[in-house]
Amino acid sequence: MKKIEAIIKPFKLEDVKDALTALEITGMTVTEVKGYGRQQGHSELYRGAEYVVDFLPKVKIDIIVNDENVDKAVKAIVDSAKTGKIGDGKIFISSVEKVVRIRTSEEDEEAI
Amino acid sequence: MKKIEAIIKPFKLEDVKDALTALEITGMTVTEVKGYGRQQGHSELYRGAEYVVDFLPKVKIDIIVNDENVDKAVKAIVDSAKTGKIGDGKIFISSVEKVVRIRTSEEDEEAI
Amino acid sequence: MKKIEAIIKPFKLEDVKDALTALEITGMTVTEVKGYGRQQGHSELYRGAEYVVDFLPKVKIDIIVNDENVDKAVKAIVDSAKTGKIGDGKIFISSVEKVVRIRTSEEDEEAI
Amino acid sequence: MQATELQYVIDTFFLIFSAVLIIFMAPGFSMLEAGLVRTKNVTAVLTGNVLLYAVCSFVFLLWGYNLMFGGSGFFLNGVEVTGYSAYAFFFFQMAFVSKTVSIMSGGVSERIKIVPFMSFAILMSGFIYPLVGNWIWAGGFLSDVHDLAGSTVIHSVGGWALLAAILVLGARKGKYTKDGKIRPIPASNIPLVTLGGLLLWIGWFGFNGGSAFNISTKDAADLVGLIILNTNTAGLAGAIVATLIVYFQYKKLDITMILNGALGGLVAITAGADVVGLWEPIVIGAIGGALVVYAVPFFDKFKIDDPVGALSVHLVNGIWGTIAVALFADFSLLAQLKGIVVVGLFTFTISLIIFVVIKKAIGLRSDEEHEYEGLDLEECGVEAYPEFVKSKV
Amino acid sequence: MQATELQYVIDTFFLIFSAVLIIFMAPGFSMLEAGLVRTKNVTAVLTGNVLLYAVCSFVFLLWGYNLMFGGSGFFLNGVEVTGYSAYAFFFFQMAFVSKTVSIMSGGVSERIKIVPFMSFAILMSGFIYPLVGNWIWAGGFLSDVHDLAGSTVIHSVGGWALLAAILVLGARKGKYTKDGKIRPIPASNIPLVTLGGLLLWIGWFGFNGGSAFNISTKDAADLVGLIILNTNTAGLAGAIVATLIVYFQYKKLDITMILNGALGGLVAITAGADVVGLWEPIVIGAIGGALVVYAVPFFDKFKIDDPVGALSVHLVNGIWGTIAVALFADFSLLAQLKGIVVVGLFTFTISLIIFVVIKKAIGLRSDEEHEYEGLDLEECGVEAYPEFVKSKV
Amino acid sequence: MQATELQYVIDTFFLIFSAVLIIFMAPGFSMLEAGLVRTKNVTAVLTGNVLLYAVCSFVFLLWGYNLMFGGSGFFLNGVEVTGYSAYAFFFFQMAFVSKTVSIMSGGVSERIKIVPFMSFAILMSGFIYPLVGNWIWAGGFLSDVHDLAGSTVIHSVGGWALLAAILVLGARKGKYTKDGKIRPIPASNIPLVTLGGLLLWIGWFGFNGGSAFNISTKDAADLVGLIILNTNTAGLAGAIVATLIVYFQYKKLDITMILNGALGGLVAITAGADVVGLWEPIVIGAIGGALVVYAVPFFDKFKIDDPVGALSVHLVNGIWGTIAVALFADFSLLAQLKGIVVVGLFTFTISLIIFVVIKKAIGLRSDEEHEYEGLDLEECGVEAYPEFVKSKV
Ligand SMILES: Nc1ncnc2c1ncn2[C@@H]1O[C@H](COP(=O)(O)OP(=O)(O)O)[C@@H](O)[C@H]1O
Ligand SMILES: Nc1ncnc2c1ncn2[C@@H]1O[C@H](COP(=O)(O)OP(=O)(O)O)[C@@H](O)[C@H]1O
Ligand SMILES: Nc1ncnc2c1ncn2[C@@H]1O[C@H](COP(=O)(O)OP(=O)(O)O)[C@@H](O)[C@H]1O
Repeated sequence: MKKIEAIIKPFKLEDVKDALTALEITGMTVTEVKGYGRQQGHSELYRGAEYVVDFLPKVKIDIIVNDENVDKAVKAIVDSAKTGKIGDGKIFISSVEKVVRIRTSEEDEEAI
Repeated sequence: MKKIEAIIKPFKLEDVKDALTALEITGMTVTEVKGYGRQQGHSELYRGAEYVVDFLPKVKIDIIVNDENVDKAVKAIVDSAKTGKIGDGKIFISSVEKVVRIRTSEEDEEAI
Repeated sequence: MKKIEAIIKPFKLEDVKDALTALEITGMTVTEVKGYGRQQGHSELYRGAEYVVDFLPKVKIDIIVNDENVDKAVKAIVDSAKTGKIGDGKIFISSVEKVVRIRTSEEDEEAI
Repeated sequence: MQATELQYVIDTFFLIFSAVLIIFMAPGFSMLEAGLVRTKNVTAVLTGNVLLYAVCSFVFLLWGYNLMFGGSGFFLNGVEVTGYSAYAFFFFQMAFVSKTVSIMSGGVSERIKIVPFMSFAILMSGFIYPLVGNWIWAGGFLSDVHDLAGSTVIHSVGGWALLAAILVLGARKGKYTKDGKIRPIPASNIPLVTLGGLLLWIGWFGFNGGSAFNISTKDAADLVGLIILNTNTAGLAGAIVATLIVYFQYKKLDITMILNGALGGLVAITAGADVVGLWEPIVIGAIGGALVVYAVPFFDKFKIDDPVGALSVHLVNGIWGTIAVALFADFSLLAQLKGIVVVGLFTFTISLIIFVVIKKAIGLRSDEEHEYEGLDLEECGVEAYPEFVKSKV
Repeated sequence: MQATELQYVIDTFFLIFSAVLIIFMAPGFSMLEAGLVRTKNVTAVLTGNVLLYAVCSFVFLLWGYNLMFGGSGFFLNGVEVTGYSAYAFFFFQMAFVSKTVSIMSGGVSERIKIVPFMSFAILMSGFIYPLVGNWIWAGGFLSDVHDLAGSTVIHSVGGWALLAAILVLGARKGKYTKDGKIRPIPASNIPLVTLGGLLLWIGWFGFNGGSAFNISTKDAADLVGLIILNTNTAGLAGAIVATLIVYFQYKKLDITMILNGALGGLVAITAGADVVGLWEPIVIGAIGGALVVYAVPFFDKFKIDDPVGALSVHLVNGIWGTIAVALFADFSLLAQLKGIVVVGLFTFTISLIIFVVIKKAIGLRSDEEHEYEGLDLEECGVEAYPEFVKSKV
Repeated sequence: MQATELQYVIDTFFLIFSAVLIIFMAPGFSMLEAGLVRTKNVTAVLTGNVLLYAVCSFVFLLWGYNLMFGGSGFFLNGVEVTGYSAYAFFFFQMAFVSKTVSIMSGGVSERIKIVPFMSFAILMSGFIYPLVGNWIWAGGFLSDVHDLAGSTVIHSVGGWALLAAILVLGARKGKYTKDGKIRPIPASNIPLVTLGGLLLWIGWFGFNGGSAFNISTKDAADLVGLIILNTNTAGLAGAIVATLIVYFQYKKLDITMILNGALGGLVAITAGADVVGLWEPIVIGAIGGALVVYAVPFFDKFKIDDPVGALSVHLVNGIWGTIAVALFADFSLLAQLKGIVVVGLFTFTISLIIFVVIKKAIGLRSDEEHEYEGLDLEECGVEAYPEFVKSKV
């Protein structure tokens, strides 16, 4: 099983969710984060002085999937989250050793 | 060393903390997240129209533990977080290669 | 590629960011978290009664780096986040199998 | 034109001014309570407050006022008013009524269902309050009780009914742990608490000042000035004493207690602001503030769970204020005590009965699960701050 | 001293009192709208509201008032005022003007650029509103329309202009999905919505009460009392009816709808609060509240995207209130209808033209990208709640 | 009944009305400052504001008023008041006093400890302010300074004391970087800032209007009308000019600056609202607004860290407003300048001494660590928005 962490632009969350649901990947956990990267921060004003805000609002989606689903999930995320503009975000994939569903104590593939 | 990520219902946080503390696992990091899964979202009203909120409030607990503590930690979480109702959450376990305590620069087992 | 998760005191965020930027590590994702550990929670008042708040505000920084950058990144974080007082935080390192940049579909080292 | 006509005009204007100040207590209570409860119950508390204002005022318009002031039929019929506009007098009286129930709404918050609570509110503003008001303020059998603006008629009545409600409702889940300890549940939004507290304070100038009913002679104007000044003084003293007590105990300045102390002082002076000099309100308010600080843990000890401290502010100080009139001015302690006891027994008993009946009939308390999730979703379907990702489309 | 001099004094004081109450509607509208829009647009909405007050009042001071009341030149020149201070009369009238545009600012929120909107605000407060006001209130050709405090002059005018604005602007991105469904976009901050709604309600007492213009005789005082009482009653009825309709449909108590219902009732009674008895406002307000509940989905059906329900509250009930005068009091239905139609046609047409011209000339709507990110960053450079990590240095 | 008795009544009522409006500035300052500071210091700022109101008003009641108006002993003893109720006059004066210190509380926020600050507040409201007030307003040696409602007596006094406080306190950690750059620390909650700004604006009508002290003749009523109108006009002009300056520089509409501009205009007109015509307040307010925009970076340049811009609003415009009286009306520039200089020297020097003494004696500034964590925890033990997980039990 793999963990896919996708950092995306917040307004793409709904689209990504729909794209994943279409693949019958219906479990995910979402976190509000701030990102720092190539995308330049915007400048804000405060009482007549300008300053730059480095950290931009992003959303992180964690999805645990079976190995065979990784590629299509990644493709779905890329397709649905892409705007083509800098700051679209990243996807990180790592290994998960075990999964447990709290309600039933089911494990691994059954628990996803 | 393993990382245990447990996604639970928010009101169970205190119970889970107590269960882990009882095992002398006294380090953890908690994040507010939103979850999407089998548990149906609730419907809300807005100016006289109903709509469904898909993402439900959850809490994610990250715990890094020594390998020998994994099983009892997972058991403690399952026991304390279970309500038996859909949406109780999941536990994901993965490998951690190195741990550093910032204050002392201690590493690995000593740093947990 | 490795994922470095650093849990630090919130007011050190700017310093850590600067230290990493100095290493030309210019991508990171930040999450607001609450930590529980050896550092004692503070007591708060509510309508004339005292109680202890266990969970303390922390910031989690996720950085994906190439293997050769791990050590210097960790060192930079330790140096810039240390106050020497309990509760300075931890760093966890784990393996990442794949990275994708959503905008370009570049992968792995190119995508970081 | 006769001077009396101008007096009529001025007093009418003054009543309108006072009533408007009192109505600022509607946002006052709303913000105070919305700030004191947990985020998951904020919408429910706000909805309750707005509905209270609507429902109680409406009931009072239809028949409550009539009942209280011995009219006949409905609306303003048959209530005799002289010296100022009957409409203004009604408007002023109406501004009072929803306060009696607003007092309660914080105390029962985070677990009561709104519809049953509104049922009680109808009975409260349509019967209980008008009856008590009649006895003390409209020539009834407790007319010898001196209660300028309602330490007893408003605050104790609201307080006794709240006590009954809490006894029937029980404490919030998790407030008292299995091993009998108290778990403080902190306020979710301190700026709202502060805003609410200050708006209430301002509203009190209309509450007490307006209860002089006229300002149109030199003496009356002086009296109104004195009342408003004294009202403020008692609030100051309550705030300062609450500050000091908590500070000497914990070396912290606890804003929720400071504001509650101020409100305690304000409740305490409400019965007698017109019959004391300038220094008495300092003592009355100071004791009021101290009472709040000690009453809050007292009620908690008996597992009487009052999320906003309404019992300590309104019930305890409603009683204290009514007694203080006899201690600091030339009024019969016996009469004051009789008022306190009769009104207390009546209000508490009848409220208890009503709440038990409502509980049996349609249920009073939210399901455990809804309580965990917060009442906002179940009762209102509206979260107070629903956004997860701020910039989400 | 003559009694008339005291009357002059009292009426001046009364106008000032009323004007100040009306100005509470500035924070009222600000908080209501800030609570109803998404966090990413909160600063823009607040900035719009504050600027509206500044710009419209200023324009009205420079020439709008003069135009409306047939003066000559600028400032207060040549406007004849008797019976109270000309300054107070101006101040009272000025308090009205920015409300006409405040009505709009919620409806166009989350997508309009502030500078073009302010351009419209100048024309509105400098020409459109003064003209309509002149026709109905200052002896113009619609003088036989009875409109106490502006169901038509204020609320419909604001509403018609808003309708024109929304038609030119279009809906917010994502409000209506490709397959034609409506996506509700919930309010971001319910305590602010409640605070705003209640402040507006309070402001209304000045709005309608002050429109009696004098209080200094017994009859006048009674009339003011009646107006304020009736105003409140219609608000109560609107709130209660909106509560009930939504409750019977969804078993939930929807606070945003309850407050909108109250405001609907208040708008509806604004034309005729002085010419009806005590029960009529119940009917007028109740219908007002119901109209709001049904008008909200109605406008959505036609993809007329009004984020705060301003059309339903102000336009629909502005019309209803103006008609109600003829139904419940002895006024010509024809005259009222003529007023509604003439003012509607004029305001809508001219607003539509102005908005189209502004759109061509300098653009009206924010870029799609800025709309996604929220207007706060692009328009104001200031986020409403910018902190990410609360305790960050 | 004599007409003079009715005049007495009306003026008393008017003073009460004005005082109540002024007291709305307590929530006004509270919300403004709570919105402008970082979340971690919000409770401390609110606690400071509430305590200020309590402590300063109390000190003023005990002896400050007496000192200011040449009474004897304590309370209201020996202060002669004619023409309206002595209680109302006191109440009005009391409403002023805490404002002088409220002005400061934003400027010293995010690093001052509350208890030492309250010690200063006692001296300020018990001695410094009453002395200055006495010199200018109660027949003292600066009686020829024309200062209607306190551009100097209130705003400059607060401003000078604040300047002294900031010099002794130093800047917030992190405000100026090691390499001498300025790090803006943005406001945490813009709706609160806006609410606070607008409440202050409304309070100003009582501040300036009430300072006419009577309304009960035709001339007096006209004067009050003029004052209130002019007050508002200067606020409008200040807001508009601040808007334009920032807009032409950054193409953004900066709400915190717009509101500060409005407040700057309001401070500037406070000395002379009664002695100028209708267009002068436009100029006075416009210059006031511009001064704020340029003063903010000016103070920052000298590393005088004023988190809310209070020096720019109150000190700079307090001076400007006092000068403006001589420029736009027939008053001696010399007298005005003498007032400015004497009051400035006196207040600044004595405040500096007091703050230095307090610092040595009990400490003034929070520990570095507590400053990082926020003062809320150390000073109050209460977080402003403590909830982490919204739906946590
Ligand atoms: N090395 C990294 N480690 C962790 N997160 C990263 C890293 N690089 C980028 N990110 C995240 O991805 C987001 C987008 O990256 P950015 O460089 O701005 O643009 P792009 O996605 O177009 O490459 C950042 O805001 C940050 O949240
Ligand atoms: N595949 C997944 N990847 C990541 N998180 C998941 C996944 N499936 C479920 N979750 C998380 O677990 C929570 C509970 O899952 P759900 O399917 O609703 O019920 P249950 O826990 O009873 O299986 C979800 O709200 C989500 O946060
Ligand atoms: N075993 C653990 N798993 C996850 N997070 C941990 C663990 N131990 C500590 N932490 C995180 O690190 C923070 C600091 O740890 P703490 O024990 O308080 O002090 P120190 O960093 O000095 O060891 C905690 O608040 C928590 O967020």
